[in-house]
Amino acid sequence: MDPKNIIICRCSDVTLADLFELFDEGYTSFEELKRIARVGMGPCQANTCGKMVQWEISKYFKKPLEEIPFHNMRPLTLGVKLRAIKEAAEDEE
Amino acid sequence: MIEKDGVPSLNQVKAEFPTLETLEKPKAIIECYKRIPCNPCETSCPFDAITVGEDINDRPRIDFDKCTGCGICVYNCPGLAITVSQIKGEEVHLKIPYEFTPLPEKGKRVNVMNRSGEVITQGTVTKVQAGKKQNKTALIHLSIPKEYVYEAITIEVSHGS
Amino acid sequence: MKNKAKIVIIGGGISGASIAYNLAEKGETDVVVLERHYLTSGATGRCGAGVRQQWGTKMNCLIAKKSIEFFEKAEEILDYDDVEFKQEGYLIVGSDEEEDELFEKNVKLQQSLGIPAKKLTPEEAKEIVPHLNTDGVYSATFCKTDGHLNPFLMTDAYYKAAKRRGVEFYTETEVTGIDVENGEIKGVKTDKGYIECEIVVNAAGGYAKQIGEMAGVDIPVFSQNREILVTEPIERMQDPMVISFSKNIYCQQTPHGAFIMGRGDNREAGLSVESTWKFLDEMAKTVTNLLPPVGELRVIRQWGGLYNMSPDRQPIIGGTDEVKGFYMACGFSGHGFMFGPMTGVLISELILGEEPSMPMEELELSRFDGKDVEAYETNVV
Amino acid sequence: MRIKEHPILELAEKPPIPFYFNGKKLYGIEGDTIASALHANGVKKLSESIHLKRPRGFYCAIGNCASCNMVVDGEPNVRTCITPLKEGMRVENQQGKGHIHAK
Amino acid sequence: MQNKEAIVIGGGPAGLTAAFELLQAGASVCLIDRNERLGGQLTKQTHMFFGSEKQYASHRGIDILEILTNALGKYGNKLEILTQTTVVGMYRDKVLACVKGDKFFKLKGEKIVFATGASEKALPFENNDLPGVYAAGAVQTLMNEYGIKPGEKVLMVGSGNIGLIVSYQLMQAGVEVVGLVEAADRIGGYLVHASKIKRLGVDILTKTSVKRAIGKESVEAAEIWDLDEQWQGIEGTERTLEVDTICVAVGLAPLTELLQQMGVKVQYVREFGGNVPVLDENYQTSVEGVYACGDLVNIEEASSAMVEGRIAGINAARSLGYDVENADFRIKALHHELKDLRGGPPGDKVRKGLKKLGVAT
Repeated sequence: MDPKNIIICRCSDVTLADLFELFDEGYTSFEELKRIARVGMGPCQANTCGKMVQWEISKYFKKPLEEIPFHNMRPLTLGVKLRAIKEAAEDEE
Repeated sequence: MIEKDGVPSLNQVKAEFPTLETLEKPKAIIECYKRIPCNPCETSCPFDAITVGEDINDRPRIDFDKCTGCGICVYNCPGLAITVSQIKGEEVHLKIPYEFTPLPEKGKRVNVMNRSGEVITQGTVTKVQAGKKQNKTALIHLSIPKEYVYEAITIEVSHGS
Repeated sequence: MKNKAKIVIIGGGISGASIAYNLAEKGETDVVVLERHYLTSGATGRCGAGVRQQWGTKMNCLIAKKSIEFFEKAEEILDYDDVEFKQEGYLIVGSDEEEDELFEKNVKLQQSLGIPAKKLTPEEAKEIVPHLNTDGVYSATFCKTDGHLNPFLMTDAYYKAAKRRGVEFYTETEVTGIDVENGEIKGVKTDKGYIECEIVVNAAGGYAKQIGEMAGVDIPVFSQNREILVTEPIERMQDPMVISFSKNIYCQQTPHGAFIMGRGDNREAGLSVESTWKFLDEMAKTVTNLLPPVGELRVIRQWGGLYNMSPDRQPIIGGTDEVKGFYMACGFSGHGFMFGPMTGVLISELILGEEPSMPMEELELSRFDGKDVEAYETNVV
Repeated sequence: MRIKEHPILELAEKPPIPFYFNGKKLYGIEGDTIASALHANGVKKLSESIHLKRPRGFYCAIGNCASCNMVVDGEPNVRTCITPLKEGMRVENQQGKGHIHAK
Repeated sequence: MQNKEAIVIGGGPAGLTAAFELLQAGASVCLIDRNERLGGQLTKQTHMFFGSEKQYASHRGIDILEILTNALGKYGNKLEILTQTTVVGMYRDKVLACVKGDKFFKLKGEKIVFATGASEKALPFENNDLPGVYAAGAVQTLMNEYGIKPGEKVLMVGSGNIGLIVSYQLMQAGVEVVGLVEAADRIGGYLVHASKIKRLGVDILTKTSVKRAIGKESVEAAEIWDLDEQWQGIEGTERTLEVDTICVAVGLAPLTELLQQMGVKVQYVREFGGNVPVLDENYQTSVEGVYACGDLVNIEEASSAMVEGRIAGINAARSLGYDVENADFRIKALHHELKDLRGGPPGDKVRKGLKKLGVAT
């Protein structure tokens, strides 16, 4: 299979080939990959790619999945317009 | 092998059948080959012919003496794993569950399939039960040549158009 | 893991990586960097990614200016593809006459140091950021060579350059103690083993005080949670960072397209980096007022990070007579990322006994000795 | 591609909803999301990915994956798989990250 | 910000039963679901359920949904239902950030029951992002909620119950299932489901996987290949199937983002496909007053989810100070139901996973 055509992160267009390259460069954790390649940092918040990234790390470094820490979960899970947040805050005042 | 392709072996199938003499009366054939947590066959049978028992994961056992071949278990089985068979002369009368549209009409000739999904013969639809009781799992009555008693399992789906 | 090194740097953020690089570049390669999680997992990776020279003290201006000069050539110097450095300016907007006076003073200072900052009318500010709401804006300042820099990539560039020169980095390695005997550094205890060393550099960001305590040095800093949010990416619509001290906000669009913004709400001292809904509310109210169209963007993520605050809001860079071999690069008060290059230069000069590139008195810990110091850098969000 | 008859589900006839896709008038039905209406009209490509410009359609259909983002009435990054279709909506393939307009 | 006595997040099988138990005990409930209709996966489940009468076995999922929602009906004055509402943020002070359409609002709950379910995993293969490559749940949504066929010819990937059931549902919708591939050496789901599609002519190919999707703007074909003992594709075994849809049913992962945002203790359990909250025997998480049930705590059938919802609901009601009739007896009986449902071979994985969490089974 050609890893260049395998999309891991749809939001940031990160391919499996990109991940392999990063693995070879020494990035071994999800958090590092997020920061260097923006994998999992898009609007879907790693919802689609998260498990695939974890799996690929596990396979590449031959470590059990249990030892691959999952990435940090930060709010929000779905994009919300700043205007909507402002309107709600003003309504409450 | 059923674990690999979903097809039970002939021996597995035959083990669920009563003797051919017994089949002169309609009997339910339960093809539930693996333990799963499920017992509507037991609870739906008005004649107490089917037993799953204390452990809901046990495979159902049927008492052919009690089974009348009414077919209630057929449309109550979530796995659509029960049929009713009866040998009448040179023919087998088969009741199968069917959940496709359109429903075949009485008298229609239909392609009959085996457990591998191959057309093995043709049969005639003799009755269609699709009332409220069946709750959208119609009971199709078929008449097919006797020799297919262990093979015939369903009919080919026709989508009308 | 090495069990012996000359220098151990605690903290894998921009400061630690820059110090390591500068030491190695000058030939001192017996250096280990310890990072509790992954590189940039602390304040560096949580910062607002802005770099500016418009400060209110001479010291901060100088450090910032020299750091920007480095950033301009960083890719070349460190042999790195792209650190996403974009000099599209910082637009600082003020609300009243009082702030205007401060701007006047600051710009004069900045210009005297060769920083190309200038004062603007609200109308001129609007020319630079057309969607700026100038209601309530009294005046502004702008410096076109300020801008944006990707903290992850910049740190990565330092990390790789240092690594190529022989520095070792141990991530997921937590410092549990520092061995000091007769006022001298002997080694560092970690959860992965002991490292014997002569010199320890405290570049632990938000945890600098705790590291100081391990060495028996009382550093007058405290940490505070500061929150940030980021939006979905959008095509380019805002060039400079827009910042206001009186409105307590900063907001810029990154080269990638996402808007990143934060506030400087004063919080209790502590080590929590919790995200709060209150921040979300306050941020939304401020930014939609100052930059109305940004209100149409969706927030996709929020987080918190630590500002390590010093009494005068200027960094603490230097050693201490109390413990020989213990150096500090902390108390950056929210701008440690943009000062990264000079932090590395100065600490390496001190360790290697070179003449410092700038006067150090105002940066040394001893400046606080017996004094009640007030925050005199007030230009902080 | 709408299912005409179904053995289990009752698919009631629903009133049509006109909308525009890339300027072309199409019809969905009441109860549709933007993505379901487009799919019923045979439209599978909803956007182009931001860097590699790969065609994208929906993937999860429940608002998780952001793969179905489109420009709707001028607004980019609308998750069309969970946004109800409304009469007269102007839906366009999203190319790039999109532009916003102040309201 | 509105204060609520009890908030249930997720109106699927677990959430519906949890809400019912809370209401029956006398509590006021705010039930939140992101879809237009309550029911979660039940809204798409046209097949009959397994289990026993206690879990409405032999009823179709869509009919069970009606039973469960009807049961809520008589508590109308104490029940507030917020549909098309997504909880997007969960903060440490038990404040929920919610979105409904264009509106954003916040709620605070005294007790919160999480029943957010699971999301589908994706699969890495060439052109896995091509339009026409859909998650199985998406295909179900399209067919059973909107009455739309995903395509005319489908390749199903994965032989768990979801892959098998959705294959059958595709056929019911008049779509041809060209084949079903499974990477493991045996079928993952119930054999009765497998036999049901096999006898209708669907080829089930174990130790086989999808290598790539082919097509310009959407799927025009799929290339599949055999896998070796290391689960790697074997060069030279590729063959092309003419399909316009590739349906991915390779498992579920619990949706624990919100719990993790508020700092609930979670543990990675491979059997459950991801991080799951660590619970006490009352289905309470590490944060006081926050409960969890259903697929979110372990990937199982909806029958078990309904039972777990009841346990969590009863416990949440008790912690609010309500007297639940026969509570101890009922909870014991419910645990017994779970034990029954998990007792056979399909429960092996669940029991193994629960054991890792220190839960007695």
